Amino acid sequence: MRNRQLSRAPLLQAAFEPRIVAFFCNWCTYLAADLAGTSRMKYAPNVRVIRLMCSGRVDPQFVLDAFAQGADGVLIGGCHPGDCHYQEGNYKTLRRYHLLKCVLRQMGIEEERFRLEWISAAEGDRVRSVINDMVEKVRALGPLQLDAETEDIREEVAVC
Amino acid sequence: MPETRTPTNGSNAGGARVGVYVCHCGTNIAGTVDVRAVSEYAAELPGVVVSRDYKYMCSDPGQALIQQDVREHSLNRIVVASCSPLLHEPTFRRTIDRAGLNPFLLQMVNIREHVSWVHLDKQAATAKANDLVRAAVRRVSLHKPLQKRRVPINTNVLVVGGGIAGIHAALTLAEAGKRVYLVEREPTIGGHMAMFDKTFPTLDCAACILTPKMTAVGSHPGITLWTYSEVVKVAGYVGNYRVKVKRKPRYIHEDLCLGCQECVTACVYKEGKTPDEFNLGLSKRKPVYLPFPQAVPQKVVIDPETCIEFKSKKCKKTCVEACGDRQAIDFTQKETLEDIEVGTIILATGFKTFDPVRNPYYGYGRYPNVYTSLEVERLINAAGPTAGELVLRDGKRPKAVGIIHCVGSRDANTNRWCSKVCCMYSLKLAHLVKERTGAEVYNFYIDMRTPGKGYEEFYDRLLDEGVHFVRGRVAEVTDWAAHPSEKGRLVIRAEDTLAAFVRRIPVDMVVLSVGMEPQPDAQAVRRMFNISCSSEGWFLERHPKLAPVSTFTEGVFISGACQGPKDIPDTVAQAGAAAAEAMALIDAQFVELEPYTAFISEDACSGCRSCIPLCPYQAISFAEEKKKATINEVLCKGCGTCVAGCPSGSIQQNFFEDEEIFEEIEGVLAYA
Amino acid sequence: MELKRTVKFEADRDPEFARWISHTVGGERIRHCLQCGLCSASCPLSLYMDYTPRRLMHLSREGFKEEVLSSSSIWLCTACYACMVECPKKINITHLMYALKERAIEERFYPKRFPIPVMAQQFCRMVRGSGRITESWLIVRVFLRTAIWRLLSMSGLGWKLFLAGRMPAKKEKIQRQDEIVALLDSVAETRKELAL
Amino acid sequence: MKYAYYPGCSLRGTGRAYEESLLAVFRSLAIEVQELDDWNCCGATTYLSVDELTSYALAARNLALAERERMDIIAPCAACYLVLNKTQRYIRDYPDIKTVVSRALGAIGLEYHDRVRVRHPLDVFLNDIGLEAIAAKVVRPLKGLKVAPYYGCQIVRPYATFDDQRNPTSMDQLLAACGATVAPYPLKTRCCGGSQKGTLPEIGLHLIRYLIAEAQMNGADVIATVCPLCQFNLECFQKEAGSIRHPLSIPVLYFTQLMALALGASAATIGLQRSLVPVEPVLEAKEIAYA
Repeated sequence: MRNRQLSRAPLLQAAFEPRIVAFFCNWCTYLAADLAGTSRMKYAPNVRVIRLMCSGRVDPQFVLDAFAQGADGVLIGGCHPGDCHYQEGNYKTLRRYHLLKCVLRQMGIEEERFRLEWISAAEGDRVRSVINDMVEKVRALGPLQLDAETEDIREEVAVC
Repeated sequence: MPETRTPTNGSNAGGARVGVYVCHCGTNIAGTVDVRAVSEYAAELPGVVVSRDYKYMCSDPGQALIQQDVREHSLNRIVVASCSPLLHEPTFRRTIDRAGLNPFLLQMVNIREHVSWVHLDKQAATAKANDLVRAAVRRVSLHKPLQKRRVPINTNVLVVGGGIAGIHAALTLAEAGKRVYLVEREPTIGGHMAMFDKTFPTLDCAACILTPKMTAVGSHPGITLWTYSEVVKVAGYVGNYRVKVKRKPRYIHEDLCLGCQECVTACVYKEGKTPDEFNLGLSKRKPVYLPFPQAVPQKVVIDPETCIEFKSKKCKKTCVEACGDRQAIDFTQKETLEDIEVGTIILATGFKTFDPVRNPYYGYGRYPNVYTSLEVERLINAAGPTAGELVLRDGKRPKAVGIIHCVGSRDANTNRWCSKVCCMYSLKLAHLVKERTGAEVYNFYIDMRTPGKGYEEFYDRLLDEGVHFVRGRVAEVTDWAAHPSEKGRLVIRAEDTLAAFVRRIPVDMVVLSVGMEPQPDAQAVRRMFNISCSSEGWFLERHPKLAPVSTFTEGVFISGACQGPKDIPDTVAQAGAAAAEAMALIDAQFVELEPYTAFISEDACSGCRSCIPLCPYQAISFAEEKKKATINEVLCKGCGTCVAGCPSGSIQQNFFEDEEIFEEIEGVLAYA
Repeated sequence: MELKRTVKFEADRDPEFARWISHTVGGERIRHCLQCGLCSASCPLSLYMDYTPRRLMHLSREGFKEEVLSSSSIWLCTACYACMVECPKKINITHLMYALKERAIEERFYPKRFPIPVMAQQFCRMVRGSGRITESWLIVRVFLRTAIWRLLSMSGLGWKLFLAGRMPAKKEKIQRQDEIVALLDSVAETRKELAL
Repeated sequence: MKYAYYPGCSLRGTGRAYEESLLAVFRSLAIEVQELDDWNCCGATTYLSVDELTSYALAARNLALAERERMDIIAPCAACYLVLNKTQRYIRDYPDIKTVVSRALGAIGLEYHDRVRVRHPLDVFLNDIGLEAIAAKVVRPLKGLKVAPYYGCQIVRPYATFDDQRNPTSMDQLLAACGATVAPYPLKTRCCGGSQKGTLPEIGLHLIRYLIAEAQMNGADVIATVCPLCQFNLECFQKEAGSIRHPLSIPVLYFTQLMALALGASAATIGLQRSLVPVEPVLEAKEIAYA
């Protein structure tokens, strides 16, 4: 029983509501989010969606900037592999995603805070489950804490 | 009454004068988001001159409100917080355009689909709406005036699929003077409708109403009909598609064949040996055959799988002899590829019927007298394998027939959706079976769905005719007799839910009313044409109500059952709609493309060329003399992948410039 | 002819029961029921039931608790899972039957000397006492409490089985019986604590 | 690989022949098993109807015991097989059940982490050993013996773990590998009435009558079963289920008895003598040695 109580987050953290910035592509994931809306699915209100034409437009700096500006998580949503409206933009995203993950790891940003999901226009339900899942996981991690050292790394990355 | 709130904070970043309009959308938004609070919050944001909330922003008075404010308050940036930009961005762009503002000085905030409809907590929803509006206000200040690009449109149309949808669309367009390429995979057009006997609820014969249209397609000078052909590649963009079509060899020169079928009679096979595809295997055909008497084009086909000449090269070739001087037969014919250029595309690829082998309890494939509804259509068709006699496989007439509805529909184990047409066609078959054989007919249904003009009246007629209706989903069809009266017959077991007990009903023939499914290659087709599918596999329309035949790819339209189960009247209506949409594009003579293209600031470009392989459209080239990359605006489709990949930040994308997106990121995250 | 007046008042419904059935384990999809009757038609026992499984599903979700819990149908279910596998809405009908049985036993909704609940109770008692079931003893215990005459009618079969070595008189018992008791007590405790 | 053998209560009572023959097959096929240490009753279908939560805890004790030994469980009894499988799934799907079960196991010093697989002998024979290996060890092919394979309910329903739910064939294949002829048996997954024969006898008899009559009609010499309760029902009540006009008489064996026979075991070691409907006359008629 003691363990149970210990594993519970302290009160202060329980009130923490993560803020997540999402970059959704115009053709698949943004549409899926619209579909979730027209289907009146309910999900956590912690995500702020920014619409781009393609997930390939997501500049790594957008992600770093979002974390620097206080986002607790960043979600990228694109079309499934092979389904990109622009043929292969999502493959480029995938490549950048893996690189960026390494950088974030070095900065001490937990893996669960940065996520890439393929969500097609028909998968409204997936938008709901992905967002709920991510909010839960980030909530469990607590607010993002960037120390001075990682601030420097951010700047370095931004320069190159 | 709308209200104006004068901002207390008069600061005006970069000279932007922003108007913010928060829509109630009736209670759709206002029910969950405190729209008044959002509008009050926006009024305090830097640069905001006017902030209002209004019942329906997209209505005429709502739009007039914006236009009036633009003039009265000299607004130069507009933010509308309402529904998804995919729905009303064009509306509000036109609104401000008419008020004299460049349409791209607008930013929409989606507080309906992304906020009010998906959240329950009013406070959290309002806070989210505030964040999104704040980001939009910050972003919109950086917007630049942009011009849509105009490109000329090719007036040719490609129609894929030669069922009733494709036929109707092709004829409509050709009548309007457009050149139409109609591509059909099978050797003849006609699709499923050509297989039916009668059509509900009027009971006019399918062939009588379809074949004149088929002939018209075959002879129309404006239609290039390619049967036995498939689209293999699609490139380009709206107004300018380049399409590659594979034409399979039918080993007959279409231009030389007269359709006399003397070769068929002369074939060394005296009797057909191969299951006839058109009759669903209920009869046999020869290696050289005409799919059915009214086939269009009236050209025979040789099946290389069964023709002796292809197998052994030792056939006497009596067919060639019979063809004589016409010399239409050519065993050396090869597959060819045709390249065409079209401006618009209509997909009418149809459906597939559910394979009842997937539901083993109904005994299809195990008991010979269990048929699918489509097979029964062929059996009662006067041109079918039994010349319209409804007889069992042993030649006997059935005394009792059970029609099982919803086979492969409304079932989580197979397909969840209602196939929409089965109730009506089951009623039609019940009527025809009763008329032809006098048999007792039992319909096993879950819910009788007869919405449509004259449909409920048809149901009444069947009730009058004494057809039995048992409300219950059938559990099994078995030849296992539990009562002497059941010996040697097929027994249908179902709960009669209205009587509340289980019944066993012996019949001689079982008809499975199979549902509709997406074509097995629907996924491959949608990839080729760059459109989406619903999770069930039906082609996805741009909007379920307001754009039912458009897709998210401009210039590609869908019609008929490839979009979802529907009957003939609905299919024809949709085909007409798709043709009209295509014509609307063509007759405008040019298409307007979003200006979201990428551009290079040459001063910053280091000439590293890393952007060049990123572009899937080869729109970026390297100008050797300047050692800089250049973007061909006509080829650029505006994905922005090169922008994100440019190491020196010298590529930007219109409407999605780095600064605009940074502003939006910082906007959503900035605490008030 | 005896006339019976049947009308159901809204007050006859037990909304709490309806809520319970759709929230109990396996009841998640009961509201999706189409009333197609496939469950009844695939059930090997529905021919004997006063309410077919389909009607039972509807009566439950509408909250007609009396009718449901006093129905013979819930006792007839042999848990063959035919209904559940075939259900077009994937309703966990078999499991709901278990839930209804459990509820009926809890609220004592069954005729006196009705063998099924008696057997269930004897079964549980034997598990608590020995950790394993000895079939011979279970049968004897059940018939002693329900229908002694049946015990006599079945003695012939019993004797044959005994001779074949299939009716051992020796009781099966596990070694660490205390574990079973602790296990059962822990479940009872948690159930109380979490109000399950 | 070594398996934890979980016999279940019935195999120590009416189903003794199942255990004897199963162990004989294990020996012939060199399958190493170890009886699960101090196993307890899984609760069967009966406990579920009285107290669902407790029944999961009971079943989970066996799962946890096997997990401690790092072995997969072989559960030959259909009811045990289903209950153990169901328990695993419900613990996975319902957090409340998981809480109750882990606390109960904690109270007796056990843990369960969903690392154990529950297997049926059909599954093990077919997928771990393989038909070829079995056929190679057959010394007494059951030539000419026509067998109706009866799977009953709980092996294939509600979870299709290793076989087709609507038309299972694993037993058909094993019997064919042993040289037997498999009779068509469309009722192979129909319910035998379970414990209803005990509690509501007339209903149970009705179902048993159908099953036996169908097997006889299809020319079967014996019925093969995978479940002690099915075997008990079909064998012990067939006389009662028949009538003077339509007498019913057919031996009902465990599929393992037929397999063991083919693999060379002698009748006495696999419980053939425990049958109430003697099987010896059938075997003699087919000239299959069984001594």
